[in-house]
Amino acid sequence: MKPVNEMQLSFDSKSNNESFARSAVASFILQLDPTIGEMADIKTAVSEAVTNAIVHGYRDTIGTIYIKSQIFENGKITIQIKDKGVGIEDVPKAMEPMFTTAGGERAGLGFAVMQSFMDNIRVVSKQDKGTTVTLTKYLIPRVLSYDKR
Amino acid sequence: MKPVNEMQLSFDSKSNNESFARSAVASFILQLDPTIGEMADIKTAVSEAVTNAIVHGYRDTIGTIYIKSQIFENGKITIQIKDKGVGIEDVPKAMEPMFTTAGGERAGLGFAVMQSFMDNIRVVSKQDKGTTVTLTKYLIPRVLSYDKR
Amino acid sequence: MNVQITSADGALIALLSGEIDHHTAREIRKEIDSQAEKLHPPVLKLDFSQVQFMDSSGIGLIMGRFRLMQLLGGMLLVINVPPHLERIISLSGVGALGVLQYKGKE
Amino acid sequence: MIQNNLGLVHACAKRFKNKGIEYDDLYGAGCEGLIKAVDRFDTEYGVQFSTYAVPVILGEIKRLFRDGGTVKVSRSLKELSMKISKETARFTTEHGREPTISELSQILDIEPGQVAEGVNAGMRPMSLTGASDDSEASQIDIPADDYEEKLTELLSLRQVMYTLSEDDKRLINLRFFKRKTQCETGEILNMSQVQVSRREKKILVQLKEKLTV
Ligand SMILES: Nc1ncnc2c1ncn2[C@@H]1O[C@H](COP(=O)(O)OP(=O)(O)OP(=O)(O)O)[C@@H](O)[C@H]1O
Ligand SMILES: Nc1ncnc2c1ncn2[C@@H]1O[C@H](COP(=O)(O)OP(=O)(O)OP(=O)(O)O)[C@@H](O)[C@H]1O
Ligand SMILES: [Mg+2]
Ligand SMILES: [Mg+2]
Repeated sequence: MKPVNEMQLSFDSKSNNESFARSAVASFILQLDPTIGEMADIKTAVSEAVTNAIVHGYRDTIGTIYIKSQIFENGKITIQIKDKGVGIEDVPKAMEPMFTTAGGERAGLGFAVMQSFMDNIRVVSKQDKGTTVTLTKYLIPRVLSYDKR
Repeated sequence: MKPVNEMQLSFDSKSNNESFARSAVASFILQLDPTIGEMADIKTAVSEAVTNAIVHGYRDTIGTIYIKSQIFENGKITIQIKDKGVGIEDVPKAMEPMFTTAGGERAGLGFAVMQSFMDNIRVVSKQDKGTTVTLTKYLIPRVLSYDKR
Repeated sequence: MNVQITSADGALIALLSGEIDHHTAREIRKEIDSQAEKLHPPVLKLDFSQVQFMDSSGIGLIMGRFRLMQLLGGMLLVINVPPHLERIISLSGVGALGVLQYKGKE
Repeated sequence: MIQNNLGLVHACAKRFKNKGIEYDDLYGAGCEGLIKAVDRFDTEYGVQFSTYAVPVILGEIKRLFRDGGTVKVSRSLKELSMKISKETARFTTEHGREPTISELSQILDIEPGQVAEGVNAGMRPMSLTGASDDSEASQIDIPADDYEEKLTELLSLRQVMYTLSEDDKRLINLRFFKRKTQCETGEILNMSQVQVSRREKKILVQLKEKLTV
């Protein structure tokens, strides 16, 4: 299926860009007229993925984070969060709730939250190449008035 | 001078992305703690440039619009809005207030608004190659909390 | 919807709201014009009190309605311009068309 | 079993602090989730208890946000933006300047990002000079030699502008749209300040005549 609308975003892996990334995705999604609950779900999940890219992916360095979001006619939304950082050694293990490589400071709940708040999550990672997290959500379908030009 | 923060954005030249583009830029400059008025000025100018890219640059086609924004330490902000559309034949003339090639519902005020609401505007255009508008504004420097990681 | 149209004392009143840009102006224009062309009101009032944001597309909207009302032999009034829109309105010079009217006197 | 895993609930609930729901409520919902998880868990699933329980706990907490979360964002933004414009006007009257986003965020007790989303750009405060609910004048009236008025007249004369010569158009453009002084304009156009002044007057008269026709 071809998306009816698409945007791409990239920014430095600085923690003051977390809220920017969230808001930017939110304003893109706004054209689907979501409910407060749906929007909160999406913002929460995006936040987790972006934080992971900053904290784990790029660790003590500053790299670029890439976000791509697509909207489909049936109300499906995908949001891809990509970094070119260290990558994840064992993805299934990393996705287990309470698993963290960051020791005491982190709870290891990020992936569990993404899973719980979105309809689908796909993680592709390669060591030293980076990580791509794709989040999918189906909003309650509603009449869209897309610009056909 | 090197920017302290930077973001890039691209999206389809569909008119329902106009509000997304200005909101995204607004949430990026949030870290400079702008006043309500400064924020409104920037949103208005961005809206003009994006609309021009949609209406004039890509006319009856759908292309991609690119935005790049940078923040500098002294409170300077630049926002670049780029299209790969038809380009402008005579830039000085196009920038004259009340000049429009669209007639009808267009006032020919877009560039005048950008000039008036921002501190500087630079337009580079080449026929059949596209147009890049660079907007600059100096915000009153306020305490910034940049992430130094 | 960014416009609500009512009529009172023979005048057609369009209450605009939200953000007026090139995207939303199109719908607003269609809505107003179809009503105005149907009813031929002596006065068309554009009420800006609920408008939060507007770029030059809003100015185009005003100028276009001015022209339409001239054509229909009526008059256009722009009412309740909130303070945050004063700058762009005055920059546009539509004031010289004699269409601006403030709250107090109507 | 429940006792041993209250830490899980705490970790999950902590995650959603400061999102508009009291910690106690988050914790309470999390506990309900934990109880459900304990009831349903079977060691034969072949996974650790925490792996099974966390999603159930998060699911319960998430429902808190769902309740009352069926209102459209667009509607709540509208309400927020009204609040912001009110607060902006009040602040401006009180302090004689516009508030910054962070000031509004403190006053309204919401995140700066949300303020920005609610602002929708337009919320400029009342101008301090011109009263907002001014009732004397029905038409906007500006002193004759005011720059703004000249601009106003000029712009409305769109078609008339096109009748000017290219040189005159440039002069008007520099003076009234670029806000250059007569001296600066003279320099650019290779004229003296006096010439600029004279020419400008002539053009304005000419424009006015065309306007009144
Ligand atoms: N983008 C990434 N690049 C490299 N490693 C990652 C990335 N995202 C996650 N990981 C790894 O997966 C683990 C689990 O991530 P998760 O978000 O679930 O927990 P956490 O980030 O450790 O803790 P929390 O999210 O609760 O603060 C991380 O500890 C890290 O080792
Ligand atoms: N990105 C662009 N690509 C091609 N032509 C452009 C572009 N931007 C502006 N122009 C040209 O410059 C002219 C002036 O632009 P300006 O924004 O000032 O007025 P307008 O778009 O015609 O009207 P308004 O902005 O008031 O609705 C346009 O009519 C168009 O011919
Ligand atoms: Mg995490
Ligand atoms: Mg324009």
